[in-house]
Amino acid sequence: MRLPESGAATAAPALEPLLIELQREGRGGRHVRGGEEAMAHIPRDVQRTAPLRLPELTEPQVVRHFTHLSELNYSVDTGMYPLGSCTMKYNPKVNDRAAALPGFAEIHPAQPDETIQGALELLYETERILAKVTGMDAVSLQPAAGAQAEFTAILMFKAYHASRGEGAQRRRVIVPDSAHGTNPASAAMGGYDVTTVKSDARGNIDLGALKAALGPDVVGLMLTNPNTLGLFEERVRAVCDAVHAVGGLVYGDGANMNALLGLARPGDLGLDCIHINVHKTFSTPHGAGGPGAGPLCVRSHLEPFLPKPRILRDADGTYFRDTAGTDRRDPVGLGSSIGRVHASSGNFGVLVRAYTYMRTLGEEGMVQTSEDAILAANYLLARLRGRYQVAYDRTPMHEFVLTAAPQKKKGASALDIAKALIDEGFHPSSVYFPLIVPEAMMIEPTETEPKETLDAFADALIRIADRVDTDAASLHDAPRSAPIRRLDEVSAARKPVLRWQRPT
Amino acid sequence: MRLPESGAATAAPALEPLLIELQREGRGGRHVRGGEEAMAHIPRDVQRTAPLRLPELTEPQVVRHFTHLSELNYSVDTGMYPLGSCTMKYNPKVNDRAAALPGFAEIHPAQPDETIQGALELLYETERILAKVTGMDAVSLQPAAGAQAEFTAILMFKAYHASRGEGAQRRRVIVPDSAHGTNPASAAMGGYDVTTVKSDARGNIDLGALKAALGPDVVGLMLTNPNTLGLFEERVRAVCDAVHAVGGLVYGDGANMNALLGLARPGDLGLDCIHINVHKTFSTPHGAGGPGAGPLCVRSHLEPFLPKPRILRDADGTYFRDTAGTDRRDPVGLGSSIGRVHASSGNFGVLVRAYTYMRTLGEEGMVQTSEDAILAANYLLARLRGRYQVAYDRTPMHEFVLTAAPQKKKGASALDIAKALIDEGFHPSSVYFPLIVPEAMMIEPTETEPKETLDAFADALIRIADRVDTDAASLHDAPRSAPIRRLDEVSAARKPVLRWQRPT
Amino acid sequence: MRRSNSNPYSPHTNEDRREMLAAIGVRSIDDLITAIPADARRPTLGLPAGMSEAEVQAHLESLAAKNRPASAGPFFLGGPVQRRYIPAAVPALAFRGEFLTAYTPYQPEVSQGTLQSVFEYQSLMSELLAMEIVNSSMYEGGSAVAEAAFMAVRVTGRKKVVIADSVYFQYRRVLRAYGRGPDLEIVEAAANDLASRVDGAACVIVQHPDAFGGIVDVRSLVDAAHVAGALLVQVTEPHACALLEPPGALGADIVAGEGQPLGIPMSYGGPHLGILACREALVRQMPGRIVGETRDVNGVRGFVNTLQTREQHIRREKATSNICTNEAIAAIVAAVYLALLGPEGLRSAARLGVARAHALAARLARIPGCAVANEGAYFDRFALRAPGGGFALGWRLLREAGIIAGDATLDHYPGRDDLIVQCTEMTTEAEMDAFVEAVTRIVASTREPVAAG
Amino acid sequence: MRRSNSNPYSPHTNEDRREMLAAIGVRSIDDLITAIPADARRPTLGLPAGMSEAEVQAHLESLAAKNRPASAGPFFLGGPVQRRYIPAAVPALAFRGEFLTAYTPYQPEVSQGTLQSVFEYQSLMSELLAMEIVNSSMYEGGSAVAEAAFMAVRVTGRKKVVIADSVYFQYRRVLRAYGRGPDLEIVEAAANDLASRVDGAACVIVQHPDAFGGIVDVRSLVDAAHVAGALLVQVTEPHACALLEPPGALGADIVAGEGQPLGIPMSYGGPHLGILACREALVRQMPGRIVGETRDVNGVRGFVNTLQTREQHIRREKATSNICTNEAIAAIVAAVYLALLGPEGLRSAARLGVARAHALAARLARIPGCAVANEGAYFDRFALRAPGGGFALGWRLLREAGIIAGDATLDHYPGRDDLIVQCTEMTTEAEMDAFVEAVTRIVASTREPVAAG
Ligand SMILES: Cc1ncc(COP(=O)(O)O)c(C=O)c1O
Ligand SMILES: Cc1ncc(COP(=O)(O)O)c(C=O)c1O
Repeated sequence: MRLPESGAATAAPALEPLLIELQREGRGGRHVRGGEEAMAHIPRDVQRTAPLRLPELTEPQVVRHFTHLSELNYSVDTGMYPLGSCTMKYNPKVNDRAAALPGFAEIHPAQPDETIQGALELLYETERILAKVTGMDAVSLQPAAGAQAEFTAILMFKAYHASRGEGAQRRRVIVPDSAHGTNPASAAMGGYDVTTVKSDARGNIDLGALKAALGPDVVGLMLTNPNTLGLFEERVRAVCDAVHAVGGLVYGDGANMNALLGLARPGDLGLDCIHINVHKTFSTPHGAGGPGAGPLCVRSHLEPFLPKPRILRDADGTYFRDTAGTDRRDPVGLGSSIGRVHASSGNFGVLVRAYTYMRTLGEEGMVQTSEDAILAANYLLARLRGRYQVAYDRTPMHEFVLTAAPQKKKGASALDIAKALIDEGFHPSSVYFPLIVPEAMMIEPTETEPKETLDAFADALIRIADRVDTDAASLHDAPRSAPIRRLDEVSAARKPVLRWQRPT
Repeated sequence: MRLPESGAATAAPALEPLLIELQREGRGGRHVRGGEEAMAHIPRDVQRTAPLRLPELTEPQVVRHFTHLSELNYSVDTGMYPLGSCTMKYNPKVNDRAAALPGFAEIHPAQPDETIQGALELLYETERILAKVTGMDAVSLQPAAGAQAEFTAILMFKAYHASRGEGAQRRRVIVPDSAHGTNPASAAMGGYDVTTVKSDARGNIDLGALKAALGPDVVGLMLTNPNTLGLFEERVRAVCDAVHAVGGLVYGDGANMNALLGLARPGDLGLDCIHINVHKTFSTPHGAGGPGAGPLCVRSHLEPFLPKPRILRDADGTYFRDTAGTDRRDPVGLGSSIGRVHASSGNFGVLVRAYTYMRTLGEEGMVQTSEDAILAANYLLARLRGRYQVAYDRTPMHEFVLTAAPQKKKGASALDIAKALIDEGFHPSSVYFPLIVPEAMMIEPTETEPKETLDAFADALIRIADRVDTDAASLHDAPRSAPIRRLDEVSAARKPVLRWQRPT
Repeated sequence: MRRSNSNPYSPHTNEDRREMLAAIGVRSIDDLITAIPADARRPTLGLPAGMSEAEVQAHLESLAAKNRPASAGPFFLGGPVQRRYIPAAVPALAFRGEFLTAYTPYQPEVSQGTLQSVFEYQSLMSELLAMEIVNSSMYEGGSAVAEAAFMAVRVTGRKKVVIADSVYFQYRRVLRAYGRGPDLEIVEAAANDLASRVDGAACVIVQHPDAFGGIVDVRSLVDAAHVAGALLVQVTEPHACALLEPPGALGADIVAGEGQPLGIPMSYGGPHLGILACREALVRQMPGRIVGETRDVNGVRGFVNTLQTREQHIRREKATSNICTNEAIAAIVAAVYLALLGPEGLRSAARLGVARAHALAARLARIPGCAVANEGAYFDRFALRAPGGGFALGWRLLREAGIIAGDATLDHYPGRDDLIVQCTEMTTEAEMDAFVEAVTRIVASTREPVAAG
Repeated sequence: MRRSNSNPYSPHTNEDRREMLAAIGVRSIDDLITAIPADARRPTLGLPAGMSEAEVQAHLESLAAKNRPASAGPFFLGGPVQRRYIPAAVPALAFRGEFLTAYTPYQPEVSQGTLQSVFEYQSLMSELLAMEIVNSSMYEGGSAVAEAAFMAVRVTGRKKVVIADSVYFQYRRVLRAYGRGPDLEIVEAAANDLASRVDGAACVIVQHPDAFGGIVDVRSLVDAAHVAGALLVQVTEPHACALLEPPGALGADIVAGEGQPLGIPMSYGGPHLGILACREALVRQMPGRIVGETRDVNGVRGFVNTLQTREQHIRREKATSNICTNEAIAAIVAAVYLALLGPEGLRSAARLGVARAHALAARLARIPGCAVANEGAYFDRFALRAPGGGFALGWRLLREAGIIAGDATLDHYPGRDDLIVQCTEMTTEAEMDAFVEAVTRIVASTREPVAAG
């Protein structure tokens, strides 16, 4: 419980002082001390002359400061997070404890293979499970997040086409208009042009428009299935066939895999590869924005281009990195591999959590996870359909998208509704995404919310809809129950203050 | 950040539902599973037939429930705790981490000595440090708290007097009227009568009254120094001499040792023994009420009566329990020892924390601790003296006692002022203790609060004093900013509801 | 020049200190401690110098490394202190700073987290024990048993306490020490002789399951006690209560025991959790804190410490006990543990201990010369009788196989030389294999001379 | 009959499921997934059955036990990933559930904890690096370097990137892979040849202290780069910046590096913390999230994600990067770490590494045939040259003495066979003694044949 008692003077009324407002010169703890003799070994002319004005605080002050700050956060540990596309499911504590074991937390990526057999076995098994879940043949655990997996795949597509002498010819990546922003951004980082294809009335890719966009210059298609409307691509195979017909490849954005565990394998649907956001599907904590991990699962024709090092298993059951993580066997070239996208082997600590979770679930648990995720979304939609307009009204998978366009006409935007949800005790849903839905409200309850919580959330949204009908303006100053009111984002961007200002 | 969204129906308006209000039959996690075959080994007629109606919840629900509850608490980690007599100093995190090391947390009290040499060494060293700090000769770490140490000492006094053939003769324990409630309660548990001696005008024991109370039937005196007024007993040696003169013993209540570290040793002042509240003086967390540890430090004439097992060091540097914790060498009798007051060797996990803290401080750090504790109390008193009446106005040690009697006349009691402090962002001070001060407000800032926090606290109390002068009644409905308003303690005691009521 | 603080948690700069001394109106700290006799002032303690956190952490790690934790090899100790599985969420929740660093909830408006959690502990434990009243904790099992006896003494006005010798030896020792206070007459007897000793007793104290894991007929003892006007105090264990008829259903008046198995680390015996429960009629004699439900001025449900007129801070020498600081955080740990496991999880943990104990016992009994010494049925531990005696066997198991075997009864039962072997859900097949293999080998080598003679 | 959930975190009872299906108006889940091609529906994955938490914990512990953690013996690896002391308060605070399980702070009203903490990270890092702008984190050092190069390419419109071969090999590898996207021309050269290769370059990338711990003259490279219209990207390490003139003072335009040493566990290389900083003028080309200060409608200070028009969710293919999920919690860890250590603590940690590296180097250099291979001054690591080569020496140190010695340069510098030995405040005297003793023994045995011939 937080009461503002620090006694520190703040530059402005504030929820909590800044560290520099709490510090005092001459204060400080004693976490590490010594080494005075070191300075004799550092040439005078390279020694620091710039002042090192880090705040000087005691541990008690630091503990209170960050404890206070933490209590200002909404989190999975404190409430439901209906964020569409984010799969904010519960993050099991045992996963965190496993990752913190000294045998995992205190090992260095450059250690010899024989000193990290347990880590290599865990990574190897993680790859195998992911391959089975996605129906792919090979996996790289290097990408630190979904977006990096997308970029990695784009680089692999480039290498693939180049290996077939079509490198120069293929310049365009096709992206549906419902795609997440990282898709076109990743394609652009790959040096490619982006062609956007519109969606049809049922929320699928417009197959006609796709075919029209296809040609010999196409690198491939970036497909999210279920897509960001929460809808399963009804002609997914036809879509993949069309792309393959022109020699293109199909990238799977796996952000929505939480709908498909044990229900469908992207590999069976014609995709050439797919990434997994383990920080969504496999329950690793979002960490207030990160870290995540974005394993990239590919079919065999793309395997030669995967990042190095790969993790392999010897006949005798020992595990090793095909380049010992150091490319010793091949110090300069990397064969057909695109190389490395991560200085180490990826976000190991996140993968330990995901592996723990996957072993906890097992096959049946995976199936139930997606079944319950779909069940929860469809139940919520059933409860809300009467009071909100559904963007594309067909059976969704694990999430669905409403449009607040009708409410907007009455004077309350999706943003107003989002802020009103805070006063109802809930984190807002995703809003204004996907871009193709005006006043979009994207809702993903996940499988870990009890029915009574789903009902409370539905009741809240319905109360808000009623308020919009009777007094839409009353939403404009929501939230009122949060620690702080709406913030001035415009001047934040116009006159950016990006670090604390010292009283000089 | 807590928003009440669980969706659970509560029997009454509530800050947080009860576990039974959150549960649903058929729910539950999978932390431990199996063993079905066991029931075949348990005779039918002794198997449980009574329903086992524990709530059925998922881990996510449990996590949110207790996270919400935790955020309703005030704590050292969230703010200053000016509780007199409680020494609510900062609890260093490294102490907790040390106690959680598997080498400490996963050892069993019945393990053979050779498998716990590190633990025995830590306990042995802890005893030695405490002996040096208190100026005593021997220590028992068995008592789980100060009160148990008091009772242990009373039992030892009994054994001591019996060993001198005076067991039957000595029936009375003398306790100053300023003493903490545990002192007379401990004496009574020892089967003794309690004689209360009043304090004099300077807040010392009234020496005349003491002498009048002394006699051949006296077991001893229980002395708190500095006493609960925060005042050092000015004639401590004369007091001890008087008790010794009639063959009595002087027990030291060491709750206030935070004032004496490196500044004075009770053993040098004439006391025969003293307990330490390590959960006060040596920074171990109070744990919302416990655990603590109450090491008992004694002079050599009391050593033979200390609880068993003792921890000893062999010539070869190995450590052992003189009875291997099992009295193997002496299975029935215990010599002159009073036996055990704890099934194991005391609150080891608490002692690990205290040892870590004492080694962190070292000799200089101990001295500075008490110096700063005394400095903080005297500074606060200097800031408040003008606006509040001081009970016994002489230089206090680490804490001081105000009386709100003047404010009471104006219509605001010490309790009202305490509750008003909550609205100012502070935990209240101790109130109505010691009993000899009307409307007592007992304030102990400890050494870990920054000056600016001490100033903010003084400012708050002064603002409250001003409010009392202008509008005392306005304090009656304080607190208003806490999670909940004043509670009806009378009906809680009249119609006790001591466990949840199941909807049957 | 800045002098860094020798207490690293002290926030004061030298300037702060100067300002504060000036405000007080003294020149130095010494002016504030003149009440201390001059010749006793500022003694040299002879302590080592302070350390940085990095240094002290390394030092503590080196001490911890000199201990052999249960996880380091086969482990069969148990009894009042048990190696149990602790779900990851237990420490993650119960040891949050807001719980761990809070004081006793004397100010309920800023302590609802503690108060509701402890209220839930009382409620959960009351369900498990089938007892009406549970207090908010005692120090540990031993003092809980002693305080239970004191309760009975106050209720009956009698000073005789009859206790079964199958109650944990440590508990009987604590009872004896506590008994020295009010000069209690303490009678130890075999469980089946208790009935004959009950005349004039304040209470009969029996443990079920007992120190050897044995199943005890509590009901008939309840009757015998009540006929004699004595109370029945049952010592028990929380996991056992999930599978065995609970004390309340057996007719116990008071229940005492150790709550450590409910998610609390063994930590060489403490801090643990003293469980104390009783029938509604005895609540005013209950020692320790009790949390009750109430409402605030707006009718909002809240919780407070209640029935405080039993306690030392109000009643002083007339209080029901001197206990003040208790084991509140351990009660919160137990509440989180029980909430996580639920009925099925708790039963499973209990069942796994029982199943493994019986599986292991069966394998050991097949070793020539070895036998289970329990007369009747047993729960999740048993007494192993082996050639050469349990004490010697335990000694060799450690030296020769690195196995921490059970507790040697010789230590507490002169003339009886068995090993008490405890199993829980943490006992693995590999541990049991190692144990059986080692006992087989050692017993064989012990028997040779016999065969020779 | 109750069927317990195969996903233990699922709250639904069968009755819940029935009610929900009924409300939806379907009979079963299968009615909700008809869009999936029938022949692809419900495949068998071939995964093992689920486990209880106790089982999975035991399984993970068994895997962890197959690794050799740094704490288990002498350890001298380092470079981008370092064994550093982590104060106990760091995980206790940064991993509180409210931080760890929060989402990206897109809703500032309920995310002030995250936003202020990240703002403080930006501020602390800006002080340490003496750079005006620090973003809220990149994935790790390698991609931070690559994104720095991309920034320079966007700023200058040039596609040539010159990088010193004394930059960590892994970083150069990541840059090469990233460079395949925009088809960058990447030129690797020795630090002292860089100036001659700068023509037409978007940036010069240099590391100080470099992969061998070497002190590099950054200032002159800044001048050379600026003369050629190129930007200077400095790769550096946070602890070094406490003692060495920081990048901002040396004139660097962009700074990239690894923040793991700031309280983040090594965890086999991730998750870590990519540091990316730049001069104010370049802020609109900065990738990733940036937190800024603002006010709410009542004038209360608050924080928000700002300058978002740089980001993919707004600008899509025109964004400065595709990064979305970043390493926010690692930034919060670093903020807590820096707040705890303060200037004196950070300097001490850095100094201890330097002091021990030089003490160890001096002792090793006394061993016949051994030498420090660094030409100039070095910081807290150095290149050890030994008879028989560093690779073979490292191999034998592990096999024969259980020592995890430094990184073998042979792996990244064909023809150069040294060991890069890193020291930090965690390096103990005992480790150094063991290292010197083992090297002495091994080198002696290596030299014998030589002596013989
Ligand atoms: C549909 C979709 N694609 C891609 C991403 C990017 O993944 P990450 O944030 O792990 O880089 C996300 C997550 O925000 C997403 O929702
Ligand atoms: C003066 C005094 N004596 C004795 C005690 C009792 O100590 P404990 O609570 O550790 O049993 C206390 C603590 O409340 C106290 O303040």
